[in-house]
Amino acid sequence: MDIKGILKPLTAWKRAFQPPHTIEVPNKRTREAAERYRGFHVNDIDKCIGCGTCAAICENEAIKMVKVKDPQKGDSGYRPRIDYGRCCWCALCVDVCPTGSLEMTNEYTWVRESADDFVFIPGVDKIGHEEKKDKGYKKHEKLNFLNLERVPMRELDGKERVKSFAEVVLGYMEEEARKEAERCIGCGLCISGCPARMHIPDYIRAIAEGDDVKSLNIIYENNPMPEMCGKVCTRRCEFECSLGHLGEPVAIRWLKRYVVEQFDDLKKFVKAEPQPLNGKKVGIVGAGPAGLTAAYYLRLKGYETEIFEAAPKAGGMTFLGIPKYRFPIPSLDKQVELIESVGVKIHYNSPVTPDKFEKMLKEYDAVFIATGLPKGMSMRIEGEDHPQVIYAIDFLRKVNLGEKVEIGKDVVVVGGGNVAIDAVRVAKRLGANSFIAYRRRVVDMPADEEEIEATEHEGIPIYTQIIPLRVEDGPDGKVKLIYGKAKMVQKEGERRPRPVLIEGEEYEYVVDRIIVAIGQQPELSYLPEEIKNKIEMNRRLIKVNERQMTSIEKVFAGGDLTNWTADAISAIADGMRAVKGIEMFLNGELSWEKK
Amino acid sequence: MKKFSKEDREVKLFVGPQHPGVTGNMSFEITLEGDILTSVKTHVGYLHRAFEKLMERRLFIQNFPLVCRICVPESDTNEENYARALEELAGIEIPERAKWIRTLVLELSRLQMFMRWIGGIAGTMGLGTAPQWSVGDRDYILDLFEELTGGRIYHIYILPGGVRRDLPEGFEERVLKVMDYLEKKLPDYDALIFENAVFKKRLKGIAKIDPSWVEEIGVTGPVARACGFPFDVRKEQPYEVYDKLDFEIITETGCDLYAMAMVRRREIELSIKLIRQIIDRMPKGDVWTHLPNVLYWKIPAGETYVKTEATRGEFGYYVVTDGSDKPRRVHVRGVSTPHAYTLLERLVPGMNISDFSVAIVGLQTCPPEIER
Amino acid sequence: MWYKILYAFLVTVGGLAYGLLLGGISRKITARIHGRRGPTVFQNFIDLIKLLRKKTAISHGTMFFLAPMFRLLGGVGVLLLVPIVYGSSILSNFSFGGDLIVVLYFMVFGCLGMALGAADSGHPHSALAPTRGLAQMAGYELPFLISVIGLAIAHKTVSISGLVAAQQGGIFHWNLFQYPFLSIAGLIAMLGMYMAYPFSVVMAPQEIPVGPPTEYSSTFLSFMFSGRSIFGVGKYVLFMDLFLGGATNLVEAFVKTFALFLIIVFVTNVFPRYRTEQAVKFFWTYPVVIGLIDFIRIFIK
Amino acid sequence: MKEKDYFLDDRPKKLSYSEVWEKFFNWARAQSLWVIAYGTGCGSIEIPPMVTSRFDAERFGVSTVGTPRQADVLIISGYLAVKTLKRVIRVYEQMQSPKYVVGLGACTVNGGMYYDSYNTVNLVDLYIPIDVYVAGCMPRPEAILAGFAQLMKKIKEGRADGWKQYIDNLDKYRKNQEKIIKNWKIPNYNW
Amino acid sequence: MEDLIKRLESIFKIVEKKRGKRDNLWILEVEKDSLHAVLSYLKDNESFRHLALISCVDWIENNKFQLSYILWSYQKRQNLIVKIFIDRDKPEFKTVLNLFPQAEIYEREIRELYGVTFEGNPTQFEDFVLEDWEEMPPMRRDFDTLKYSQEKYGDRDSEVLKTNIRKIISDYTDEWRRK
Repeated sequence: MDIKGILKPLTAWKRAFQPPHTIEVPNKRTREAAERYRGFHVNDIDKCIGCGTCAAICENEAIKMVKVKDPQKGDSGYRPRIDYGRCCWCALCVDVCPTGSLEMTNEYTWVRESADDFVFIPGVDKIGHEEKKDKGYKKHEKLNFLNLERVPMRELDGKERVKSFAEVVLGYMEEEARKEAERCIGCGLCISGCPARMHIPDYIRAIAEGDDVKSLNIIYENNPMPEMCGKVCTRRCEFECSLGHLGEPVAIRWLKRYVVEQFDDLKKFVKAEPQPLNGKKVGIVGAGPAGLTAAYYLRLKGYETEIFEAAPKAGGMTFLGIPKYRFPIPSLDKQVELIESVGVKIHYNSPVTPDKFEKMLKEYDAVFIATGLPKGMSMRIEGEDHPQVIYAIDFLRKVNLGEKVEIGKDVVVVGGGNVAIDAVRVAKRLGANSFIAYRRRVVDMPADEEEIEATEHEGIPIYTQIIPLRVEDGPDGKVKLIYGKAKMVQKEGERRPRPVLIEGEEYEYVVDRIIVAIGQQPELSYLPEEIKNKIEMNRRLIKVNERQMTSIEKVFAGGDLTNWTADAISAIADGMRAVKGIEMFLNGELSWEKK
Repeated sequence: MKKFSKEDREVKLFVGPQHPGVTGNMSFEITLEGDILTSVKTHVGYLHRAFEKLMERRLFIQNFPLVCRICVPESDTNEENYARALEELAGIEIPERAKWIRTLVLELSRLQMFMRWIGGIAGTMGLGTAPQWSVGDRDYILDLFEELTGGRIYHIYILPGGVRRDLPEGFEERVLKVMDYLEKKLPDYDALIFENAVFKKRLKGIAKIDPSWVEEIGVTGPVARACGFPFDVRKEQPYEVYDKLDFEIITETGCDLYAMAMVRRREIELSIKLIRQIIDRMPKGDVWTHLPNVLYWKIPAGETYVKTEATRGEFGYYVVTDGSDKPRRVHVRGVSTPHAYTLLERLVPGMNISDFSVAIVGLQTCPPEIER
Repeated sequence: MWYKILYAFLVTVGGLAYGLLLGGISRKITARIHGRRGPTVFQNFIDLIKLLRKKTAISHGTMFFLAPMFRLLGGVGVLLLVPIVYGSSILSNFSFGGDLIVVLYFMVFGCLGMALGAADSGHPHSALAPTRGLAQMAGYELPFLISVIGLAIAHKTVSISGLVAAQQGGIFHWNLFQYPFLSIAGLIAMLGMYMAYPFSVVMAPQEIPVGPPTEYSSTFLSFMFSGRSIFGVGKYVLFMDLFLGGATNLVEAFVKTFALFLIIVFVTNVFPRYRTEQAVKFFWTYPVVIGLIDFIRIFIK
Repeated sequence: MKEKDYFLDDRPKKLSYSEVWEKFFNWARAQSLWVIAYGTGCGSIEIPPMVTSRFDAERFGVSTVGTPRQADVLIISGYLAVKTLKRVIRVYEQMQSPKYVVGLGACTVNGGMYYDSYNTVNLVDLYIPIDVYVAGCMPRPEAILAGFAQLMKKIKEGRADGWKQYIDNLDKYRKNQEKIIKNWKIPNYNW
Repeated sequence: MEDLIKRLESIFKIVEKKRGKRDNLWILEVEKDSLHAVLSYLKDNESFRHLALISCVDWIENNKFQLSYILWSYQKRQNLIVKIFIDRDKPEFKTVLNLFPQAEIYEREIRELYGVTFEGNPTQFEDFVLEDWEEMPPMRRDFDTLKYSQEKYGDRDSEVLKTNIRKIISDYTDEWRRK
């Protein structure tokens, strides 16, 4: 008999004299779960952008996006509604949230008597779990299902750049592009940023999957000048990118550029099959982005399109205004070639005169004017008509047309927009010690941050809070720019502080050239007097409706001529809208009477 | 006088699915002659959730909340297996520290499962104190899990590319504290359970396995090791960092339930030892490598079979991919499938009905993994 | 003696309350061994009240309904026949000359009723339990009978009051010290009688769901429940009278029965259960052999 | 011979008690909840911790019993496979009134993560009435205890009448059940 | 291991051999008629005595079922996946029960979930996990489990839960679609 085995178990009685380790929940105390516990969701409703990534990763379809406010740019207005009859507390949604707004508390008790109660919108509905926001499962910077770091773009070194007009940005290699495209979560918020509503997530997905041709064709669905966009677009899509909230946005522009750069001969790969001509004719004035877009898509739809362009090349401001180190000529030619290949007729060196315009109105079923803003704005100060004061737009045009431009040693560029920076960088490349003088602070500059950075790399100083007062003759054939200092005054109800001149102080720059880059204005001299008087203007631009119709019958307008953003992608968007408008007009769905 | 035929003497009886002595929901159709069993038929399907079907229609990353529920009490083994299969197919290397943390989690998971099992086997024989102690003490391990992973039972902690979070501050000390506590408790368990005269009497000589069945049927884990077969996936085919740890395979030669119990009893000590080693040798560094975008993650076509040593034996995942973003087929090798069917059918004839549920718990059949 | 009936009623109610209380205390002590707090000591009362007003929507044979009554009757019978306080006119109950034999009969009666009811309930598991219960009864009855008959022969009486009277006069006159081996055999048999672990295979929820009362619920279960409590108290009193020298007042009775109760609790929490044949084998070897030592000694004397 | 199904043939009548007695018994019912030890899904993994020493549900009179006849509470711990549903209904109907059902976890509310599985039921309340739901996957033992506290409150207030609804709307429930369970005959290997 | 494959190739026709992505895994495809001989050879002569799993994969686009037999050799410490393809329209095969007793249950599972019958397996038509199943075998690729579930078990919220934010955004931004 196993005496030991019978007696030993009796030692278990010693446990009876030790205190019990029962946790007396819930009657005597409450027990808080661990700091990392995956409890109920909380959502910072203002931080959330409604990108729907949480709904996409939820394997249980527990998350439904519901509308809580009107959509805005970069915010769908939708917020996740969580069904706790589905949720499995895996917290994948927390880890994937691109803004970090969706989190979990460490609250775990939720008892209800009805099964319908287990649905709520975190952050909107109050169920009592919201107060303990500080503890629970939170996003961790180390683990992120999203790749927040952009693949860096290779660029020419600053010192190398200024020696020539070689392209500064080198473009992605294939591997880099795939890796960058991989990052996109496909939420589609970027579409709200893009004026042309390009199918951004789709073509990025195609790149990630290695299908460049598919990607190219998706791009060509609503942008006939992708390489231009890929190089010089103001990329408003990237500002809406949901990855940009915690990290760097997807390099949408560079990816588009990568795709188009893969193909030397676009005609082979772009599936552009124009429909047979339907007998309607559309005349277009100006072969800028808007004009080319309209011409291309109208031709694809079977309309005969003809463009009249004053310059020897198509491209408008993208040809004449953008420096070649940003957008080389061959890239432009490639795209124009494709546009011409579908049957668009472009008459180069044929500026439109009032007579010709009247003829066009008779000859064509519709006329689209997209002549842009070819004239520089004046500073409206004394001595501005000095011969050594030139407008940036004229300066750039001359450089791009290959004319010899004498600018001397020292050049000041007045202004803070992209044009100003283009001008100052071109001047630098022409061998001048150029610099920028701007009325406000650097942060207020409307130019792209990237461009401003580039000036730093290239050793171009930016002087700020400078208000030009007058221009005078200087010594040794130079010219003097007299200016005053400004102080920034924030006024009630204004978005940003405005510069106010500090009276009494006057300084001067003595330079060879003063380049004025404070804005542009349209040139409408080709319009007949009658039309010019009749056409409705919106300050200095032509007023159009959402179908790009002007107040003159049969005349549509678009591009910089009609919109204030004055960038290429908006022009393309105008072109696209005009296509739709013209098509509807020619089909009789739209008429000026009904307008 | 009328002679009773065999059929007349036999009684058909059913055990489960709702049966306090059986772990999980499965039912057995048993035939009795008096108190002696003559045959058994196992029925499962009460927990069938069609995991393998559901996984085929979810993204790779979305499968993780599913896989951890395949074997409910031991979720980490599933996660690790599936993650390792995907890493193998996609060619992902994970950081060294992540491997160590995974091993730590796996060992903690084995430890808690063994603790639960002690309660199971003793509770089946009516020793109510044992489950009260062991499940209560197991809860301290669950607390550790909660702190580390954010969940008590379903951790979803091991993902392809590493583990989800690094150890919280001071976690190592707390693990060691719990290990000290458990080590201090082990003699009490021995006195109450493993050296208990009644316990020994009930288990010795019951469910005697013929060692030749082990390879023939595909028996693995403690059941095989109780027959003197030194088979342990951790040694045979080391995964994560088991090749860097010092340990010996535990075997017993009794071939009966008591030998199985003693293997598991010694595995507890081994697990504690391994956890101490892991804490001791764990390197510093990253715990996570970036995956490709999980929402669109595609894995090239291929197939693989990976396995780990779960508490019950060889837990395998057969994963087939076809180059899309969802698995083509995931087939889970439930460890106890041969135990619950082929082995049990061979063991049962001649067994007393009172020993039946003890034998089921002793073989550690786990229905969720059999039927998925 | 109509007032005796009133007293008997009071004793029954008191016995029930005491039995339920002991059950509650047992649960509390068990909980402490488990390392937890446990329910209140009055938990069993609440359970009983709840069971009383549960609806029953099952019908079975007559025996099924009668079995709890048998059980209750057996319990009440034992309690009412055994003198609780020696010498008290009220609390010596219906004790009479040959009551030991009747008590032994009542003890079996309760179990048999149980077995009948369980067999009638038609549930295969509860049908399995009586075979085990009866087998185990056969197991523990042998040492118990050896012990009781040994005492009866030693003291030459078959009256419990007589046995108690014979043990009066100091602690060393108790049968526990007079005939220690008989007492040990009797107490081991008591473990079996109370179905304490390791002899609990009759009520093995893990091996066969629950055992005899599988099909019982609500009021029937509450009768069974109270029957068991009263039966338990009756048996404590009986063993107190047999081995611990009875009691001369109520306090002494409480203390002694509580001590017996503690023995049960002490053993029951730390052992798993034996199989039926192991239990029977155990009863027929160790307690029988131990009991026989004193039995032979009595004969030789 | 046609098998006699006692529940179906003799439909239980409604109980009627006087108010005071009802309150007293409700109090007793709330304090003594016997749970049938039937883990239908993965939620049963948290029931052992709940009834053992760390959380000790017996403090509230919650204890487990092995047979449906004696049980008051049925815990639907998570998903219900079709095969289990059949047994659960059987168990529920074997339980004696008054009886209560606690639904644990997301699966009982709206299918949980198995919402698209061909073998699990999505809405448990179509088949048996559920008194208290506890959210979680799985609910921690503390949450389950909170669920029991809520159930006790409900019983004490006399609102826990899921079993009465089941009797009143038996036809509705039966119709839903029959939509899924084609063969009511339970196979011979279990009841 | 290469030697083993060579020996096998000298006896049987190996349709395709492939090394797994780790060292101790080989994947062999053999012709379905020679499977039993291969398994028997591997079991008796090459110590592959542990059958870990029998699995089935539905290649619906090729109209084939793939049967995989996963073997393990304790001596060689090698995993071997032997696979065959059978016709999807005629899902029949012969059992390996005579070689591996536990194959019974794996084959029963495949029979139930894929509808592949195994000649010679006596218990294959018993229920494994399903009861009263009337549809097509559920693990086949053309069985739509979501549709089945919604039709049979319902849904508390019948709206389509996944919302396409991209569509919302383009609806909102498509100015020229506005009337």
